Amino acid sequence: MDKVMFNIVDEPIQIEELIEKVTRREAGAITTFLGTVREWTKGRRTLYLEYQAYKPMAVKMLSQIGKEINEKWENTEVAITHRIGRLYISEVAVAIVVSSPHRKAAYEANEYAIERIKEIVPIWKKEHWEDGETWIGDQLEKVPYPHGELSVFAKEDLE
Amino acid sequence: MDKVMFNIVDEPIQIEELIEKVTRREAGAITTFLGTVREWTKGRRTLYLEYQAYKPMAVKMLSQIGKEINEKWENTEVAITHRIGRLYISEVAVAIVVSSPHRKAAYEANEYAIERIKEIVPIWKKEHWEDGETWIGDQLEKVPYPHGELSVFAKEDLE
Amino acid sequence: MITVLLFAQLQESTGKEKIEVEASNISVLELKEKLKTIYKLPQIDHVMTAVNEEYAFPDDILFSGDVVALIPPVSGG
Amino acid sequence: MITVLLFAQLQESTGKEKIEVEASNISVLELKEKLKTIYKLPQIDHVMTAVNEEYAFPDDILFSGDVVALIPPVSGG
Repeated sequence: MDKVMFNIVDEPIQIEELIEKVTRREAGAITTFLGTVREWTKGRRTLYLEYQAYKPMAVKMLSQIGKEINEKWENTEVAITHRIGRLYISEVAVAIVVSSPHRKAAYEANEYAIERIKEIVPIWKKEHWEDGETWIGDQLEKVPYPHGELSVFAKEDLE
Repeated sequence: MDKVMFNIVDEPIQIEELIEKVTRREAGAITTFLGTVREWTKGRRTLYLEYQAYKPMAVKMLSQIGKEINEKWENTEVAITHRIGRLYISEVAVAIVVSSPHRKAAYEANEYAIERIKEIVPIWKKEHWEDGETWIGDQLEKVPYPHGELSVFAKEDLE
Repeated sequence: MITVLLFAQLQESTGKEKIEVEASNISVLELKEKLKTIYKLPQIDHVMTAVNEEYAFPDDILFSGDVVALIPPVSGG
Repeated sequence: MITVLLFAQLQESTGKEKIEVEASNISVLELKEKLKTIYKLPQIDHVMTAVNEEYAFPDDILFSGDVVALIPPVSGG
């Protein structure tokens, strides 16, 4: 396959193009997840976000997630694009598409992908609030590595 | 709202347009489900499908599903388009999009929508196989109304 | 007069999209029995009914002017 | 020489994207202790490490030429 299935970009994500990548004759279901920039979080207003990535490793980790999914759910195809740079309200930060012969796997695998992205992909987001800025993950309310430091290695039984 | 959120069409479904309809500043997650025409089912080859709808009632039932979702999952927005007529392999028959502040609800509500479509929306599909044709639902392997005849009235506790 | 709409396999087996029935004040079940005999539709027992675009119970009463749709097991999606 | 890459809050608090460290044959943990003292980075204890783009254990041994990335808690998605 010479399509780029896992990608970090600094321009708006083209959804239809991404869906195209996983469309195939065996598929009966394609799920898409878009993570968008939300204006309000716990009463605090976001103006924009700034995403930074350790790009080569992020692409590697996205493709590892794809492999994990292929192992867990038979005959799935996955494509993930994460955008970095400055993103304003309602813009798409991440898009995950999964195709599968049957819908159950397409939903489950898609949700698995976003959970794993939040665990192992070296991408960071800085919230620019109306009244300040914070690197997320740096905040007290977020426990670093909720599954323990080793969860980044575990490729199985993580749900 | 004067956008058409629930629709039956006889032309290809425009995914980006549908996503546009549920995009809003409060949303942090948008899930999309596409039901596509699969070539092989249990070793039998499909050439194309023909979908028929009782159109006004189908639109009504889609919008009822939307209401059920709004009641079950707080602050969700739903849009559904079902295509009818002749559809070839890999074409999109149905597209469901759900936006929500948080991702869990967006996944759950989306899956709920496709389950309910298969229960209550008056749309029928005829499989044109390589070696014959069948109206689906007419087949012995499918029990009519798996949840009992009354499930079409039940708006709650169906999962 | 009650209008009956037919879809999918029922439309094919009767060759009709629509049937007009001279009746009023009969139940959904009675209407179905009538159609079953006239049009030889044994499968009608497995078919749901909608009256004026809402799903109906077998005991619901139909009046002249009602639009009844016979809804075989649906298979959208 | 080991190359250390910094991201997010670590990049901001040090003002550097990259640090070259004259060392070889030391563990990941030893490298982190070194950086913690020199660059005043108490938060480094909560930071994961990748070596040549793969997550590494504290006891893994680093050699000259390795590229080490300090990975504070990630927040993509």
